[in-house]
Amino acid sequence: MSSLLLILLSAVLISHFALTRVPALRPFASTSPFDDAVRLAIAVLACTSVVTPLSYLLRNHVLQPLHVLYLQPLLFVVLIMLVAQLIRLVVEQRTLWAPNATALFALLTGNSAILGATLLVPSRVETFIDSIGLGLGIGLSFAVLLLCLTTLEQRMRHAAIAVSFRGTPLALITAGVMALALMGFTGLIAE
Amino acid sequence: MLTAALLAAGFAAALASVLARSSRVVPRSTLIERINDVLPQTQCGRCTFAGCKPYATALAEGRADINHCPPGGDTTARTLATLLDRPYKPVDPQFGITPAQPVVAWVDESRCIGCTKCIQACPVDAIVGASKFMHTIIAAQCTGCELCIAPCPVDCIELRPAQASQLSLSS
Amino acid sequence: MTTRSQTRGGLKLETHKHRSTMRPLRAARPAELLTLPLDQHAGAAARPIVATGDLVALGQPIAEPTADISAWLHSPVSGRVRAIEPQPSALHPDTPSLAIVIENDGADRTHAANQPFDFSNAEPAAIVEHIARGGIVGLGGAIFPTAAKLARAPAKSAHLIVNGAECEPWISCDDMLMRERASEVIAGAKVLCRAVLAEHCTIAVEDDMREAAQALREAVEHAGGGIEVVEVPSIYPAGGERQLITTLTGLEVPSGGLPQDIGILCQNVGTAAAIARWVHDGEPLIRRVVTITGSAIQEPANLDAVIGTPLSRLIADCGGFATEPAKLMMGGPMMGIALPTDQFAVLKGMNCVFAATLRDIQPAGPEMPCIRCGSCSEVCPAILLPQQLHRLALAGEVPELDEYGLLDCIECGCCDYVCPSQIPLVERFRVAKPEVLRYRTMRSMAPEARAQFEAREVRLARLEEERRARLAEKRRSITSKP
Amino acid sequence: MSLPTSQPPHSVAPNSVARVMGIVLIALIPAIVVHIVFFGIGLAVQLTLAIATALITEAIALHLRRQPVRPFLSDGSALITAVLLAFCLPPLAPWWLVVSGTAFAILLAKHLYGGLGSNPFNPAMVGYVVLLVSFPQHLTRWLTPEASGLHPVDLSFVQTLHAIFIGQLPPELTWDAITSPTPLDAVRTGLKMGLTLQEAQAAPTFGGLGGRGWEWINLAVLAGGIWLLALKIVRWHIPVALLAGLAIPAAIMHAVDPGSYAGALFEVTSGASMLGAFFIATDPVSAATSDRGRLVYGFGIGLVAYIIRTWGGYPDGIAFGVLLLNLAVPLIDRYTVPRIYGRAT
Repeated sequence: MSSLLLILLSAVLISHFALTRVPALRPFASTSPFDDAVRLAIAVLACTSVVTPLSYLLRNHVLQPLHVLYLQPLLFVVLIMLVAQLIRLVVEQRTLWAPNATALFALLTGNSAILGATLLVPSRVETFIDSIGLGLGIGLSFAVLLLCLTTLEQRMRHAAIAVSFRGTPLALITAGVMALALMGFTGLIAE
Repeated sequence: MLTAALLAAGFAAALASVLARSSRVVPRSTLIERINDVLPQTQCGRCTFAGCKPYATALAEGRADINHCPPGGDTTARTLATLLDRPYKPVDPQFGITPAQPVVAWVDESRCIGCTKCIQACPVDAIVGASKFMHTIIAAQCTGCELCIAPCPVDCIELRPAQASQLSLSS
Repeated sequence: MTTRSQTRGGLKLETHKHRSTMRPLRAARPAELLTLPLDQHAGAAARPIVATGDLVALGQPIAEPTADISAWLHSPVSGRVRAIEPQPSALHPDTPSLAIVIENDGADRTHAANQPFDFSNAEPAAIVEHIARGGIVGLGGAIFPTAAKLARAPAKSAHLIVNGAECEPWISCDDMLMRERASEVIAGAKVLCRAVLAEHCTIAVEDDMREAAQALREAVEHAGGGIEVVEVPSIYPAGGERQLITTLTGLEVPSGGLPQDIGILCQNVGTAAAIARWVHDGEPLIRRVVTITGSAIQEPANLDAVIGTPLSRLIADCGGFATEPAKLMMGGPMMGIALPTDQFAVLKGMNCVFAATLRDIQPAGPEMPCIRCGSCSEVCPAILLPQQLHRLALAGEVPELDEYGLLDCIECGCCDYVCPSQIPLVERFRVAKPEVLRYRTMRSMAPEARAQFEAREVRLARLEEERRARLAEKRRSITSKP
Repeated sequence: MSLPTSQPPHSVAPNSVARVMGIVLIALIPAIVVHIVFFGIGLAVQLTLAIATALITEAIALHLRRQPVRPFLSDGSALITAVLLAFCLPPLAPWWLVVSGTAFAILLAKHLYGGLGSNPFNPAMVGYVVLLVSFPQHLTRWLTPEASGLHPVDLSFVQTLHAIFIGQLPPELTWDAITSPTPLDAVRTGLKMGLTLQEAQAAPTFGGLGGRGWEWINLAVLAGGIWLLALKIVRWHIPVALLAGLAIPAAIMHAVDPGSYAGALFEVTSGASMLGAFFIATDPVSAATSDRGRLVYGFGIGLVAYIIRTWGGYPDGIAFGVLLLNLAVPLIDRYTVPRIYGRAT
């Protein structure tokens, strides 16, 4: 369970930084960070719910029979890049979202939650339906955590926080407290 | 071993084709368009650019900073800061002061000589009149950009607070 | 049209009205010098039509309206115009405004032109125009020129609500007016019904105003019925126009809109009485009932005061100050305007002079940070979230302030009243409102201004193109000649 | 005569943050007394330690942040954090546990985020979770309740001080002898070992409802909570929603399989349910701020707590539930804005 929490938290933290702190990596540019976070969350949800089942099929019906399981990480990354590219094409049509395509593509491929989901499939899941469930689950929990962190940061922008802690230091501490809160779920699913 | 190589090559080819097909970069215009939506459209030129759209283009290309727009005031500077992910800076007084409440220009009809200079200067065609005829300003369309005050030879245009009825109360 | 079963929020406040309602309504002694500010009504200030030194009769118009939302001003006494100069005004105690000062000669010569007006078969438009000439403005506190409001009233099947629900503590001028001059209120209501062709009319009083309700019901029978007297729960601010409309009809006045958008016209009982006196007796709005109350006053009472009389005269009529007041206010403790001295004059909008000691009011303590307890959002009659509005106002987030409904705040003060951190919320909202108003104006004007600008760019380019084409044509015609 | 001309309203209700926090503290007294009756004087020592640390840390933090020390120190918010944290720890826990937990809570969870009014997480819960995750074994040393018929623990005051400050028990007692699992823990381990619910609850530590000592403490907390509701210091939305969040899933699961899932009443009257519902989750600063938001917030805490209690690794999930929902409060606030007067949506 804690490995699942770990990949989720790191993905949320990096995506949050990309959204609010690294101009080059901002996947969308709208007037409020919350809208960016919603669009990125939707993109990641779409990506995981597509990639995880595909990776399950790829693994069980292609790699296993051909005994090339060692290719799994490489092909999964390529698979993710493919799906990320498709999502990028779909998102580009919606000029309302005004995507910064390259940043979106980079964020989707580099997102540890998506790659983590595919690599966790073998140890977590027996049937195809379960893999869809895992993909959706990870995508949804990523979305909720990202939205929570973004709105929390928006609210903290005007608090009387010590100057040396404003911005990134406090975001890291908040992520620490989030990790503490999520520790409650350890042991929920057998490790 | 052979199957692995074939498999990897197949995947790489699929990826390459998809990547190639979508290599065109999204035109930057959408960013200019979105900046222009935020600006107050008074076309007053106080930001040293010829209007809101030129200022938006300069912002998109990074040639201008976000605190050049007095009519937009604090709100526009804050929204631009979020949009372009730059630190928020209040409006720089050298470009002008945000008026306490919305103002409109007003022609003193007893002194107007009908020279149409202000009509040519008005960026939003809010002044009605013809040469040698009386001029007047449509209060509802005047954005208070003060561009008509300078060209007037007899200096008969002054600024007045906008009437409550002209302000749109309903959202 | 949105409906809500019953109004929400509001405060059950101790009314403190008994001290000023136990004495009968009586006229105040006229003063020697009367000060009449020209901006004592909502909208544009009036323009004087008399000069210094002119002789004026009682009720003679001395200032005319300068816009459709403006009002006439009449001389409350006969005498001579002493001066037209900036004088302090209770509406904005720290910035004096132009006022007409009249010396009272005590002769009370009335202005001949003021004649009773037979409204029963007059056209509604004529009635509205006549009401305008009487200088009648809303006496509930908004001081909005009544004629301008009637002109905007719904064309057909209007529902007239006469507002007698005096919900602010300490103020009892409407209560005494209804008890002792119920017939005037009913007569005024009849004129208003005729002026807007109202289908039905309701007079609202608070459920703890027993005598007033009784007097009104008798006056209605006497005047031939047709008006319903309704008692509303006495929860502050039940008398607010929007809250009263929702309590009576269940309809909600649309945000940013006016009551006539849902076919309702709301007028104060004092306004109705003033209209009756103007239509039946030919007396314009030159005097009104003012409550002089507070434990700093010797004998609190309700006085029928002439507009322009200095407050010191009214307080002297009530036995002067018993002790030094902690605060002197025009209006009640919740929405009243604090006055530095008692040298201000009675205005059309002055319903109460409240000289409060520390036994009457509990000033706010030291301010602490907001702890998001939500007590303010529970009592807010406009169903807003004052704690979020306060956080956004401090942060200067104007677009979000508009989204959270800052312009729907009626500044009733309930949130300040219950705030454990004693934060001056209403004061901060009042400071932030112009910013939100400018943001709304900017956003509503931007598309049109942009379209005009782009159309002009296209036109200039086209003209430039034509000019260049003509030039090229001319050059070609010159060069091609042998 | 020149009178003050401040802005309206000129009169407000006599109220202050110190009054609100003071009433909450008074409401906690019955629970503290019952706790001492059942588990000995240990809690009193823990409370003094926690309160002392809280006040000192608060004073230091305020000084460092160059804020006026007097008003903030006397507003009582630090006291509530200290009392709640001390209440959640075992009475004979070592002194440095409660001191470090309180200091951590006040410094990091409150002042780092901007002091009173802007701390997104409930300071007491942050402190408790840090201790729970860092020193799990210390937090399971709960004592056997007084009237449970088992060999009750009646350490004298001096012996209690010894246990807390030196960690040394009187010679004839050992830590395992005097400690016993809380009812919640007992039920969980019992069910894990395949016992049916009835067998797991047959142990002597179980009284009528939620466990011999604990049910009385929860009832005392409930009494304090109802008093707070009566005084309108706390509104019913969070407590009712939280208890519903615990009771509804418990009732469903109990109906589905009575043998292996505890009933609703047991869940509600055991562990920190009542304390969480009326005192911890209702901390106004870290809770949602509109009525609808509070219902979602409370129900969320109850649900998460139930999931952790039933399938999670820790005996009581209230602390984790509070932290998780504190995280989601800005998001909940954004989507639960009440319909403004005169607006359609």
